[in-house]
Amino acid sequence: MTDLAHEPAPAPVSAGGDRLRRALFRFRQSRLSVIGAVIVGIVLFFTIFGTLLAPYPDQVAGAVDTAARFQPPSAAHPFGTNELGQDVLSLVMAGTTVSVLAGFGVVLIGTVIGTLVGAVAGFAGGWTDEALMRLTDLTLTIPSLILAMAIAAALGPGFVNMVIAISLSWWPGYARLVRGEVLAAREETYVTAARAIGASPRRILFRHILPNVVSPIIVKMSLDMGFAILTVAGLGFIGIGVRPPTPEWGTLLSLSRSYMPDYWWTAMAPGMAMFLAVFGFNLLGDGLRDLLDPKARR
Amino acid sequence: MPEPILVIDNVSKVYPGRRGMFGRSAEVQALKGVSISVDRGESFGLVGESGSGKTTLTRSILHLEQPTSGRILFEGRDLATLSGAELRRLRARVQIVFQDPYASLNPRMTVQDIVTEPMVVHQDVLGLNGRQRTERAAELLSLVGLGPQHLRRFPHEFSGGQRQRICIARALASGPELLLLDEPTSALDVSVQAQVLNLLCDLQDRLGLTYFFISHDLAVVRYLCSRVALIYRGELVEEGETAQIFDAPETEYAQMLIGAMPEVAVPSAGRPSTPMT
Amino acid sequence: MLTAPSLQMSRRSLLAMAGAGLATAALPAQLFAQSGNNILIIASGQDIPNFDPHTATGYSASFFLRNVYDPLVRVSGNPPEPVPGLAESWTVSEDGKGYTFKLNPAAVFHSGNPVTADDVVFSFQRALALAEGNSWMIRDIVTPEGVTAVDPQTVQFDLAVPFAPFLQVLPWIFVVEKAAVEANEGGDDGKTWLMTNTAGSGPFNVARFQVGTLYHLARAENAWQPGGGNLDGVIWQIVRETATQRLMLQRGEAHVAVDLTSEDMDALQDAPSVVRIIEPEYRTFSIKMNTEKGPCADVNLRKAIAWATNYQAILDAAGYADLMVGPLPIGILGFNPDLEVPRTDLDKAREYLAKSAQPEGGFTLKMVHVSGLEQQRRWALIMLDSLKQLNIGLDIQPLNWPDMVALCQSPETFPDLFPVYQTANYGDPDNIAFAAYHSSRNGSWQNPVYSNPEVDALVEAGRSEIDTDKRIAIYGAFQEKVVADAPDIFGVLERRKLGMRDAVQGYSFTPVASNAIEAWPLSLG
Amino acid sequence: METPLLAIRDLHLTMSSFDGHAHVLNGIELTVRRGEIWGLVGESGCGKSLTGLSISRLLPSPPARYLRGEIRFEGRDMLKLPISAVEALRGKRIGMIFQDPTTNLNPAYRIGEQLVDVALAAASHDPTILDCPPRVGRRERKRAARRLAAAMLDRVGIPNPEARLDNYPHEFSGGMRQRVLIAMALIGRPDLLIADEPTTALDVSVQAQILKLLKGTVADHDIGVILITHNLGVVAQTCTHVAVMYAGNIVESGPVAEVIERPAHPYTRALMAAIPTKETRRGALQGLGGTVPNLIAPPPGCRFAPRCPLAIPACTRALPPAVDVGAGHAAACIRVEEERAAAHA
Amino acid sequence: MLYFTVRRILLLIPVIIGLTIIMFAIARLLPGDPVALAAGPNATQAEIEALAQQFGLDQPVWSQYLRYVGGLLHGDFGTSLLTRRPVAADIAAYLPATLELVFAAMFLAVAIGIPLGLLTAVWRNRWPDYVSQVFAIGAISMPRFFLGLLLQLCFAMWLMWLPLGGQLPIIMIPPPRVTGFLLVDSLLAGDTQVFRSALAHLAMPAVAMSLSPLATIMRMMRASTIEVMQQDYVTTARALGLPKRKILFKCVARNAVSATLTVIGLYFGWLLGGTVLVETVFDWPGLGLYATKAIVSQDMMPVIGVALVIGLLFVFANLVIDLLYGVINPKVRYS
Repeated sequence: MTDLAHEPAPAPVSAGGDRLRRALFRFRQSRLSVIGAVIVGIVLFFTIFGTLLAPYPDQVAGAVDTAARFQPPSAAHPFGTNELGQDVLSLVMAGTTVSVLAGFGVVLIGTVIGTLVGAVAGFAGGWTDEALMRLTDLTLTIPSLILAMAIAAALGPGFVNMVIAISLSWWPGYARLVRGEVLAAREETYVTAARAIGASPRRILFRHILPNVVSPIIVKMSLDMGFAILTVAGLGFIGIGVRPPTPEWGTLLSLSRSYMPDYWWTAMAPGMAMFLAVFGFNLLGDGLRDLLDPKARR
Repeated sequence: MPEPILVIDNVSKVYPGRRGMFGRSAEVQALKGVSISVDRGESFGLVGESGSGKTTLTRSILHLEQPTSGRILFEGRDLATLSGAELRRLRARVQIVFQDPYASLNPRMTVQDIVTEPMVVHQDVLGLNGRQRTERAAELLSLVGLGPQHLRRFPHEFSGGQRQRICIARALASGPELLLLDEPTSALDVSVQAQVLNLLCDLQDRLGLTYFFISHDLAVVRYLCSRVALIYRGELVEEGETAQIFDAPETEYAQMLIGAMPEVAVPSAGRPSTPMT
Repeated sequence: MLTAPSLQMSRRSLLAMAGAGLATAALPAQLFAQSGNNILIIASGQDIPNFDPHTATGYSASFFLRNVYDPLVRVSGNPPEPVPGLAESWTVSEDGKGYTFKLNPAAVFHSGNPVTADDVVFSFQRALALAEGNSWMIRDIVTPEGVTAVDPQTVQFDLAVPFAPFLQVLPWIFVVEKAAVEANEGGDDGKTWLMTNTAGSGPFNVARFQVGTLYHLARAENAWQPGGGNLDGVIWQIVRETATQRLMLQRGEAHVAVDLTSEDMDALQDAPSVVRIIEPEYRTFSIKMNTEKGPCADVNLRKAIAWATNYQAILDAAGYADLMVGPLPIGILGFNPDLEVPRTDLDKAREYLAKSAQPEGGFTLKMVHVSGLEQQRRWALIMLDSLKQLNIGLDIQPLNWPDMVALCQSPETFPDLFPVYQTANYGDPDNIAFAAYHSSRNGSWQNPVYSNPEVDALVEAGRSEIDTDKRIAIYGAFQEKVVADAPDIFGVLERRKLGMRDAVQGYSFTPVASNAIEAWPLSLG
Repeated sequence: METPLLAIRDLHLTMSSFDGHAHVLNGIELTVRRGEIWGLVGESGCGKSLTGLSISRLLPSPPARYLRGEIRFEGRDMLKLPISAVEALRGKRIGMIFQDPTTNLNPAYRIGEQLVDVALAAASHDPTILDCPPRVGRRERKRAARRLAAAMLDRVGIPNPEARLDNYPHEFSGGMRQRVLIAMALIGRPDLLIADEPTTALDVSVQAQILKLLKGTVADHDIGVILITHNLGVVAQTCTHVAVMYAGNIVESGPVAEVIERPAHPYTRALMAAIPTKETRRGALQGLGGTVPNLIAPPPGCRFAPRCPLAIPACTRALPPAVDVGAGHAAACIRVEEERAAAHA
Repeated sequence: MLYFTVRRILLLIPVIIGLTIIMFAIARLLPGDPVALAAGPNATQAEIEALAQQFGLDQPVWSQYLRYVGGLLHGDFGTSLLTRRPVAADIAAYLPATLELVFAAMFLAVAIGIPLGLLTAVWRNRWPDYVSQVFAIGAISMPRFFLGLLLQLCFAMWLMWLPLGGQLPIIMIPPPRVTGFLLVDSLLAGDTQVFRSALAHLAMPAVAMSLSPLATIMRMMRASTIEVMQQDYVTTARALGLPKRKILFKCVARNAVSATLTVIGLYFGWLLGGTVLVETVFDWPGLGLYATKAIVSQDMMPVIGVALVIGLLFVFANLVIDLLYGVINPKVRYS
């Protein structure tokens, strides 16, 4: 035999590091993704430090200054003050923590439940699949915002309750995604190969199928972050969100509605913060999708 | 006369119609009473065009699918009657190499993980510890013309031919008797195909394997196999010694098929005359 | 119901108006002016889901009933006084238990039938039997047997107990046409039928309505009431956002806005053609404390909290309002303006805290409020801020109103702090005193836990005493006692804030149910 | 001498990617005359399909960039013509057939409609193909186009063509679909037909029929054909001429019989040795060692040199020119001359 | 085809049952006492109990449930505790407004999104494409209620071009109710003034609702157009000299639209359920506002009713989309 180890190779490829380098290059190529990453970076920064850095930390905790009500934007209050004289900038900065953590909580819980349901349904097939998917379809059929509102109203306001309420309407998307991916992966030749070897179903699921489903899940999570933040804000806007004095963007916006158009600044800051955060996550999610899930590239 | 290692006895397979969005499709008869006997140590070729039932038969031999009727015997034992544990042991002795080397390797596993997986799965039979498995994986890789330096790499870093070698190494890892080769070279370029075919010949000589070779490429089958069966629309139409079938096909279908083979030789009769002006 | 010709009429003229130079956004008021058809548009946030005068509640229903139905007596003026309604005159017996009403012979129902004493008796008996809506005002005071028709024009009441404010509650018991209700009795005393149909004698009747959107009342053809303005109709339009109400008022899309906030009033300050009506009213806003269970059962802690409260912030947040002085609304009969009540004084608050079980603070109290009620949310935040000075934490929980009501059922479930509005449905101190401080009301949201036998005795004495001077003395003592017990943080009396177009004429303010506007006297100019 | 149908001269093409510019076509020379069927053969990535697509200017630019050379179709340089002029040639003068008949027909339309569209497009340049008087109404033209479509289906051997016009592509078998595609490519009466792996996706038995059909078409219409394939067997059975490509170069070309019976270039020889024939002994098949060169940084000189068993240092100095080895047979290898000299000696 | 349709319609039955079970389960989670609220602030305990009895709320859940489902068979969606009005009548009153809004939003999204998606795909990687991509992600990221507020602020409060909210100026007598859709009914009645005014009222909420689906449809259309343009049959069409315009509008658009269709179906459901926020902002007298009020006051019957109706509409819309899909994509129909 001739030199078998050196037969045609597609391109000189060194190792995994190269793939990462290419991926980063491609990511950097897409200017929008980079902008998204920067925005998300800022948002995450405020998620962690927002409350600490707020110029009026007392007011974040609920302190009021009724002598300074409805002051227009100024050096002391870049986004003005609200109906209780609280600094809008401080509330919005601190609100980042609430909104982003709630969004993340929703996505995380939704992912865990959905992945579990979808993986079991897709892998078990038959009766289990049928039952789980009917439940999923059913949950998808109920308008999610109304479902979340009803559950939130039932549980009462509060951060945790809100996250639970939205999560309970959030998982079916993941269940469908994961089931679809599992079904597709199940048909992959390497899975057939594993079955031919005699690998156990457990091994096939955890070693061969799930690792290959991770990318689309991560992509969906990153794309969903924005929507989760929007839903959280929507619930707050309706008035069934967090409990005071917790500052939350949707609630802040909802309160400021009554003061339009005269005290418009009370609405602008939370609204823009919401928009920018979601915008950042969506840009980043788009970039990640192009990177991790080329199949779904748009 | 050696005993047959694999006997396919009057196997039929019917797929029920599937309920689609706009109604039910008709049922499909994929195999109709196919009987084949493969002797130990031989290369048996199964030739058929698309939709002939080759794949269904392969999957049935691997017990990935159950035939509607008929029996499949490995070393005289009916697969359908085997217990789960016996079946698992059987899997160590019958292995397969798939057509598409790009799809048949898990992209998230290293070559080492891939090649040692059968040893892990059949730990109870093979009884190898971690270090032994790695050593054996390295041996297998060099057996198929790769080296231990490739153990830590991922499938995407290899070319098609190299991947097919990895697939062969994996198939050999559990020490099988019978290797099902499901069009192992049809996705490869001619020059690479030649290398893989040579490797297969070499391995059979060295390890005394039995090949069940499935292909639509008559030239490759002729080259590799001692006996051939032709399958058409789920039915076996002709079976016999390779040379005999290729030289004097009996059935019309076989004649047509062999006649249609594009040989790399200028057809003497139809040699084109000088261009018309 | 409106008769066909007049409906036709108004419809045609409306269409004509609509045709007049509509670009994209219609500005109705201007159109009305052009048409010469006088329809008053009132923007309100509250729907009118139920037309039944004996079961409906809410100020929107009050508006509807005051215009579509007639009571025996109406209320008018500031301070509010009883004025003739269906009854043109009345007499009261010496012991204060016997009332005789003479009906106005001109009074007719929309059906054209005259209003008789039988209809009045039927209406009171129906209200008592259904025991819904406003009937609680006369419960245990009027009995079904105590109302009798002396003759078709005379109704006689024999009260079970003497009840000083009797004439004050009568405006809220409306008279239905007996024959019409009995014809549509439907197995439930006509409740289903009256929900969307009317059988009244008021100056207006329903022309059309769209639940959740608008209620159009048109002047009754046979309106018999004396006087009256030039209105052809009234539209009650549901506008949920107060800012929207205000904008509509500014743009002339509504003539009256009834739910305006202080911020809206500020914004309207220089608005052309808009009149702001900001008047004190008998509506208290205070925070009740759990006097029975938990830390607030300690009167010293209650006083510490009351003295620590930032009253200025409360006043700021409330906007057009006055700080309460004790439990009774300012200006009501018996109100004592010189009562000494807690005002922000941290030293004094710490003094009281030192006397309490936990002099260092370091614990957390629970406060609930109605979710979505902005004013209550503000209060909760102000209390959070105030209590921080005493090293006391505050856990704020917004709840739906039903959940709030549920909490009131026992002292165990009742939170430490509970903000609540109380409206005087009738202009008498008994209204607040009895509902909010009498122990028989324990378990209800108006007085969930507070109970003091001495206070009970004073309340009871006050409502059965007829002599005004004696009543003033009784309520004076009542106020002293309540302030000493400090069951509430006395908050503010929010002034009534109405916005009106200057085209509306003939309006005069009455501090009772002033958002349930009586349209009959009004004119559009 | 008459103008050849197609003359590609010194064509250089680069494709840019993340890694850089790949020099994918490296001086292609090809002349096709009427009546000739040229087999363009080589392994994956050798540039044979790119050559085919270049003729009709179907490569998107970027990433494709033509550095040098010309593609003369009946004397006109396709690379210099405005793209609209090239588009006017497509389907009328130059027809194309692609590999996968399943994906090359639009699944949403009946095949009749697709054929009619092509016919009408072609008729807008050459009204004679419709065989109806000029200046007739739209509907009339459409009807004529439909008649033509049915006739074409009949010609490519589809039974009951009238009725089949109303079928959707998925109602045909693979071989039938490829026939439809051939009909579609021929409906505008092209002078040059480029068939890019037209039988690769088909079964052997169907492949033979399709190839026969192609051959018949050339004989009937006196057109030129470029048949792109990786299968030397197909070339041997079908073509009059063959060009063997390796890494962007045509390494050997000439009449089929010449090249197959006397392969001159070491690559052609290696390729033929890798194909099992009736005579090949078990285990005697010869693979080709080494790797396909990286086209971004191709090896100097002959691109096959690193894998060539006959390579000498001189091979890496310059790209070897095509050497005529007789009977229109040329090979781009400096060792060929030596060999011939040795043979004569 | 008929078999398929009938089967899908029969499948609605388990959906109804499942929906009602889930919503009933949530209703049981509710703390507090909705009956007490409904009875009014001055009701006695006995009155509350009488009311509970009247509504059957004193009975065990399963019996309440059976009663409810029994009522559904007669088109009875129960009675609102708060307003004492039959839920079915309320839904009938509010549904057309919501549907009108949803259809208007969907119309905008499809009418603008599909051509824009097609165009950006053609202009791929040129500046109009980049601009519209940024616009699309921005539009998806924009909270509908914030957008609604901004529109109100700009067009109703500052510029005063459009009305603030509602469906029609109140002095306008709505046309006789035929379809329930104001736009349609006013045209039927030949009343152009009402029509124009209704359109003016519809403009802002419809735009606020449509932006996100518009962007999604545009992106989806762009993606599937690009995907289709890379299909072999498009290369064939180009190679065979079909005119560019024909390729784009015939080969590409049809196949791309069929891929986009599924998104449209999903979005229809999303819009139906998502009217809540926009209706709140614009005081639009529709189901969302109705449901919100009911949820806030824990009046479960309307909530269950609304969820049921929207769920069924959603399922129905998807059925229609599936059928349409079969029409556009013949392969689905036959295989």
